[in-house]
Amino acid sequence: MKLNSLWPASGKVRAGLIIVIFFVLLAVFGPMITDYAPRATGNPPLQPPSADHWLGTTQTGQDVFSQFVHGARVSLAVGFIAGVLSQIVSVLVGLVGGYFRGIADEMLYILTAVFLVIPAMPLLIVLTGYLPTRGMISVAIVITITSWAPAARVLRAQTLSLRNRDFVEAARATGESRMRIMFYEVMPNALPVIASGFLFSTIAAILAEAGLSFLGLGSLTTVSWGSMLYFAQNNQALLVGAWWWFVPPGLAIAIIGAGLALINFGIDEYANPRLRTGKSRRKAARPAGRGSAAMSSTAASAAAGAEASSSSSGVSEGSLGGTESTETTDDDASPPQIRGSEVPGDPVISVRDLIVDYPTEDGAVRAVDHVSITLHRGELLGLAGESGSGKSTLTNAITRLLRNPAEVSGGEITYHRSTRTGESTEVDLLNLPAEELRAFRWSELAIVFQSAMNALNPVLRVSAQFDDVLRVHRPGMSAAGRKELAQEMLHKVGIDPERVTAYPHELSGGMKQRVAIAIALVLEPDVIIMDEPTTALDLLVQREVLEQVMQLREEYGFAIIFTTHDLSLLLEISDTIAVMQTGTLVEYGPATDVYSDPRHPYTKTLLSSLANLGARI
Amino acid sequence: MKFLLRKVMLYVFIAWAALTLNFLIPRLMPGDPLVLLMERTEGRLDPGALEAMAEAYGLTDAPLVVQYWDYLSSLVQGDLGLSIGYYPVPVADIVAGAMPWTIGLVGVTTIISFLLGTGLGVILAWRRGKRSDYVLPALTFLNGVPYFWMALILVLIFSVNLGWFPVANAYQPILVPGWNPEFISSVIYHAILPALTIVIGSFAGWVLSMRNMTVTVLGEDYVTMAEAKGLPRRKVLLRYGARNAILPSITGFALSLGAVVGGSMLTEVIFNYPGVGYTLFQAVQNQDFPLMQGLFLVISLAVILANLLADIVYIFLDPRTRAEA
Amino acid sequence: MTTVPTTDAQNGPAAGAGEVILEARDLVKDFRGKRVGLHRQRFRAVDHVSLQLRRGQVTALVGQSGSGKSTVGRLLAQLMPQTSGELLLNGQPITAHRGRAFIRYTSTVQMTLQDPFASLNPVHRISYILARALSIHGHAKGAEEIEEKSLALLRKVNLTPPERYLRRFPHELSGGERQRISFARALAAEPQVLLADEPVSMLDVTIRKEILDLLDQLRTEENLAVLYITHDLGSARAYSEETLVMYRGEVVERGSSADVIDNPQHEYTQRLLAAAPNPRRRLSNPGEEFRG
Amino acid sequence: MRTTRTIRYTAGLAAASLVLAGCGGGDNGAAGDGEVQPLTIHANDGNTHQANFNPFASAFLAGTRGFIYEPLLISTPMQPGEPIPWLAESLEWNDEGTEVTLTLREGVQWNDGEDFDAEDVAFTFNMMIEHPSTNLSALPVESAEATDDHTAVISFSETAFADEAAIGNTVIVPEHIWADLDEPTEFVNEEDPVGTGPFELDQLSDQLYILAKNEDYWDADDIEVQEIHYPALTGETLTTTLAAGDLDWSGGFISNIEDVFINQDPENRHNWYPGGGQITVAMNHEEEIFEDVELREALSAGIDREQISEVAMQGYTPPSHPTGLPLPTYDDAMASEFEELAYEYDPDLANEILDEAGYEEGSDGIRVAPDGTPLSWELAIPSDWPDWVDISQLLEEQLAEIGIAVDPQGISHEAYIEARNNGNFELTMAAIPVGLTPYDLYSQMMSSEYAPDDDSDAVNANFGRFYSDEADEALAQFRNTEDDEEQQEALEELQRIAVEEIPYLGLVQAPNWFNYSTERWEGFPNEDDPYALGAPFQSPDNALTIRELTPAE
Repeated sequence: MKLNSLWPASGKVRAGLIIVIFFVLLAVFGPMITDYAPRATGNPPLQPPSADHWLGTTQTGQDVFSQFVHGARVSLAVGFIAGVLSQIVSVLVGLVGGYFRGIADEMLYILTAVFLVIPAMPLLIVLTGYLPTRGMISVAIVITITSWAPAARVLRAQTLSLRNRDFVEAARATGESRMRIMFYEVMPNALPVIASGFLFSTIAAILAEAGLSFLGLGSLTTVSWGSMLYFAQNNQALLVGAWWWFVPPGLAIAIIGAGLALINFGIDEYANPRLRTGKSRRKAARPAGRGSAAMSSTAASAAAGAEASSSSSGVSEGSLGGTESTETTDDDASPPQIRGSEVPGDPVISVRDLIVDYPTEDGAVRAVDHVSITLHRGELLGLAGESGSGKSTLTNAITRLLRNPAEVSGGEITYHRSTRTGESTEVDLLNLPAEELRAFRWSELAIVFQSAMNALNPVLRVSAQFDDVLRVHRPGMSAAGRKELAQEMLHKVGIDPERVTAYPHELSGGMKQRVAIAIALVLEPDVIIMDEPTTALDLLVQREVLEQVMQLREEYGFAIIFTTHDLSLLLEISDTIAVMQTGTLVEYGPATDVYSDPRHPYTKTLLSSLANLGARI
Repeated sequence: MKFLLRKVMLYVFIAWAALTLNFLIPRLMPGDPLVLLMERTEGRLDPGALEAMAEAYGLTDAPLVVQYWDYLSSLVQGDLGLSIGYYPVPVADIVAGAMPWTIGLVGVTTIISFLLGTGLGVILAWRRGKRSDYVLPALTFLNGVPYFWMALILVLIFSVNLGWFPVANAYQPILVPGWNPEFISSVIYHAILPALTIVIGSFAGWVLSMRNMTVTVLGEDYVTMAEAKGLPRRKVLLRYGARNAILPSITGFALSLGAVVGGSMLTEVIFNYPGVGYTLFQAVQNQDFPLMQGLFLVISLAVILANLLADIVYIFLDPRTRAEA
Repeated sequence: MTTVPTTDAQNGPAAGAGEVILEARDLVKDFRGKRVGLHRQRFRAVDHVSLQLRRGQVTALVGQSGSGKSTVGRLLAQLMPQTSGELLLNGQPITAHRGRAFIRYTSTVQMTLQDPFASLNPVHRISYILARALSIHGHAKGAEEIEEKSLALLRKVNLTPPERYLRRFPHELSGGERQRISFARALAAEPQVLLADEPVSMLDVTIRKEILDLLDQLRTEENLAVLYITHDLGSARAYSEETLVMYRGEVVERGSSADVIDNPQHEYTQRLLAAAPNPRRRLSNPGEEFRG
Repeated sequence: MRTTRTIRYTAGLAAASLVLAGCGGGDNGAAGDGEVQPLTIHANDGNTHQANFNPFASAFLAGTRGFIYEPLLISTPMQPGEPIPWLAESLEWNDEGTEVTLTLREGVQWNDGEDFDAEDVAFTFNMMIEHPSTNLSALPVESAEATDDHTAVISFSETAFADEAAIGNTVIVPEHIWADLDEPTEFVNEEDPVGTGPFELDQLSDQLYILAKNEDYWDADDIEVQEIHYPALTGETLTTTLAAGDLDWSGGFISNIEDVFINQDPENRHNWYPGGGQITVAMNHEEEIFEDVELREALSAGIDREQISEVAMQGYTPPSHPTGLPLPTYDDAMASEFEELAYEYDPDLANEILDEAGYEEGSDGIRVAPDGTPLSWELAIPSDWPDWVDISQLLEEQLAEIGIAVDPQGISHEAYIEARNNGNFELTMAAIPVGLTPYDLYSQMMSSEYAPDDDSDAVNANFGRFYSDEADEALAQFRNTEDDEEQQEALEELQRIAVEEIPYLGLVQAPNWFNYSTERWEGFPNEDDPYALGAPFQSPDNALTIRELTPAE
């Protein structure tokens, strides 16, 4: 929530602010520097711009520049007043409806829907048509009537999502009153939405005022940009080529609209960091490797809510790594404990001295630091580590799914492809050309993502998500063949094959994870990366899924890299364990050895913590 | 189907609200349309005739409920009263003459700009961080340009200076409307510039919202999974990214359609296009309240209907809402 | 209500040394479910749950997600009305969902929530959060006293030096630190009962112990009755005297923690224990790799 | 892909057809092959036509009166006092002026083949009694009957000499059609309207309607125009169409008419804007302060009408004449003593008058009346009338020079009418229509006929509420005589009152907007031959004009 300084970082917001400030200054001080009264006639008519008349004169010899700056006052004032009024209405409607729910909300929701759907401009025209006087304020009020609804709807949605957030519940538990919760807890978090709504209404109001005046529905005795355009149009300025008369006001409306929209853009990006572009994006980049399992659920809810406040959790991840280390036992000094692997079989993936960096403004953050591991055929490699240890970055590097701006700055990842003759060729994964990478993916290395609810496309049937893979990697297969295979795979993971036509939301969490596993298996890859595949599941379901995985591994013989923060789980199931802490591999060796004889202090701490918490270690 | 039913109920309610609003506005707002009628007839109406006319406009001293009932029952018969400005032409006739033009113009341009805008939005989202991001400020600018000003500029360039397109009418006035190639081509030719205005004025909004939605969706796990599946980029983008991103866009249709209709009304004024926008404008200028209200009602109902259609499309695109049924 | 197997007397463990502060009798909570035809299905989240929270004692409420354990917590905190059943505070039946009665209730019963990242409002500084909690319950007036008491609260939850934390925003703190702030906020009311809803489930393993130790420390120092809601049987065993196991809204097993976990009677508890990761399992059968 | 190609193809086709049409337009002027070109008219703004050929409706399409339905005798302000026989050959008054006997033209037929006779005339007048909304000139009709096929007698409830022109201008509708109507004013009459006129409806679409010559017209030989086209044009498109030379005859305000229209073909393109009423500032004479004629004088002297004419009206229309008579329309009625008179802009004189009358300047530069009322008034005008907005701004500037503050307030048209009609104003602007005779004009300026009564405060003319016994007497004198000289005497008395009492502050004449091109048709009225008002919406003058048109040489 904190702005580092008053001057925003985003170039867009800067540009927008400059535009708005320029026009505000123009409106405030402009009239002082003009030599002519805005409606004073008597100058030579229809003069093009000159030193005397910066923007020329009108048909009746009025000074266009003077009208322009005076018009800026009216347009901005109407925009501002309507913006404020409509935000007041929408805050009341949105907050009250969203917070209290129930019958009041239903009524307000329907009211909002009515004003949302009924087209604003015709309503505006009809309302204005009946207005006896058309002063600035009454026009602004009428514009408010037609423009509050969109913001109210967004605000209601925002309030709905905020009221279920824990801090609201916590505030209630503390004993805060409803009013106080609404206006001190919920509303500040909705500020970006309100600000965005304000800008939106302001743009709408400026446009509406201009449109109304242009139609002759405004007050023509008031000089505004719209009435300038009205007179220009009425006097055939277009036909006599008096561009100086109608270009400036229209352009100004467009530019100020763009200015406000740019600021709005900034707010959107602030609320939803994914939208950032160029510089502001790089700046916002944070070491995702430090993003942790524990964190990701907040991040996910943040993305789902797409609200501003959630970005705070984004910000926090960067700072968190720093402070967190004060709590964890910091044993950087201890050397990594690497034990030889006793796993039989040929290597299938070997990582050598891998380095992954996240460039930030304060220099690169090293998310993975000289990590070397080897995965053998059929091996289950457990990758353990807490939030920010770099384990996800490591697997993402292997799967070539690192997102900008993370980059591999050193080391190599080799895939050992077995050929038919039983020999093995080495594939440099990091430098695999795009087409070969595409072919390599899924057929040789598949992934099971942490949260299957998010990993399955919600709008496609399960069958279609099998099909995608098969069409690309088994182009010769018939549709019937594909369906049969998909059903067979579902059967293998213990799901009724008939469910192949189901949509993801029709399946339970455990079933979705099984489906994800089935999809991962469909091409019988050599390696499956399982990124916290069971974390989101309940204990009993987790156990079932794990059993399923183990069975399938026996059947197919694929190798697994299994990442989790649950060390006790790894100790139980994996052949080899790699423990990571802040980007480095601190302990690596056979699971039984690591369990019975942890050597690195960090591993020891982890194990003792588990014991203390009552786990059966 | 329950979901659909609920939507239909909501829109029926909204339509009812629009009807009622239309009934209430003239009664709640200050002013008396009869004064204008008097003026228009230069005061030669005798009190009896005036009273009869007031009754025809539904402006009686009867209790509001009775007026409301009369209003609804005449609406059911398609009776929107008589226009003041074109007295005694029935409002319904005028509206019926204007509607096809606007529905044609706005309908076609909305579809074009929606397709163009969402397509471009998806492309921009895919190319995020590339040089194409620099288009965004330009689009933001376009999004802020008032329709009527855009129309003026287009008229200035293409009609006044270059003389490529006509500045007015929906077809060559000399032609008799009919389904013949000459007439149809004339209609299309006359619609190009207004359509261009509406497309330019509205597509930027679609681009921006679609880009934002797609960018957000592209960060979802299922997109990453699609990429990990080794699917071609195009497929990842369309089947996984755009397919999901378009859903909120369709919901946002309500917001945008109203704005497009509003903008196109001004466009019609500039191009003297004989649609509802221009007719409404003239009604306002003539203080032709019955016509104003009739048009407002019809426009509202059309937009409400379009929204309902959008919601139905949404149901087809999003299996999750279907399941709620 | 099904019979609840207990390893001890029907009414709680022998260890029930402290007096009962908060008691729930036959709590039932129904939620409105999907509408089917004209009838709206009701979903029973909490099904006749009774429990007693005693001064100076930690009671663990264990269950998987959806078992209704968090709903019980919220019912006890009076954040939502129960469908039926009774709450007794110090032996007196009480209903206080809103208004002053609710505020009075919260000065006795406080609750902390699971997600430390979400339970502190990101727009407020720690000082504001604590100051509000203090002034709502009237335990401090005036800026100086508030600051003083806030610092004391921070010290109580072992955030030292407290001055370092007061001016910060939640997002500048780690998860563990935030959970401590949540405790501090709860303590500001000087409550007798603390309902801790999954206080460590979202924290890293190494931090969990510290937080649970803090909870234990507070229990002794402040003589609190603590309800420890968790899905983790292990930590319930380690940190509570009494454990209740919930399954589908019902308490299926209750008794002293050691008994419940070391010698589970109910089939569900047994399954839960069996499902927990257990490296020892494979040590005991070194020949056999993990199998279903 | 396919769509793009289709569009390009059709666009090309359309462009080609346009070019062809353009070539055709070029040929129009030559009219070489002997075929008569249609006459293209623009009369009313609107981008679509709403079918309406009811001559009693307020929004009938141009041509309904004059071309389809015809009057009995034509009176035009350009030829006052000389009604031109039309459907009636003569009109005779009884001595009291309460009865007229109309002798009708023989051999006239409705365009559906029925004969036109005195029953139709009697029906039309009787309809006015039954349906007052068809009584467009508020004639005091008492009864009407056909005494034989070609004679109709109309009686009035009061002396109606002054209504002679209005009686003559009444258009006659066929009884055999209109008798069946319940509410004649709600009759849209869109299918083959049955009239006696020289034209009948040929075709109607929303952008164009065509009137074709009625070959059985009683005066068919004098009509050379075979077809009249009325394209739907708005203010904006009117300008471009005019510039393109596609209109032969048009009305309506055109900004920059010189550049847009005339200069492109000064030989053939002309405009003629004779006065058709005047635009005034109405002072509310019920307000005590305006009873002071010196204040009125000073106000009048403080207004620079030349500037208003030049700037706000773009020089299209000259300042008002102090008598209020639109010129040259009512040239003949002008008293010789006022012929040379003109308003003079003299702020010094105005200041002098005000100083002497005791209107002293306050500290803020605004004068205060002896009774302490500041001379500061709002000037309410309809906010969407741009020329009036311009005028009001000029007035504000000009009157500030003499210490009078005028604050223009743009209000809705409706609110304006309400305020104006009900007298809720101190100053407002009002137009005084030309009427059919100077009598109409003056009665709308100063007749006590237009006074608030018990029922209502509203008046629909003489908005300034200027009432004077002298004026009422003069108006009565005119009304009660058939004698031209006596009538002229009364008119001169009314002129004197207008000049001396200054009931209204005349600003500029309201022009009768008329632009024409002689490229294809000749014979339009003009300054040299002002036989009728030229605006194409002016009926029955249009019937006079159409008869004079001949194809250009």
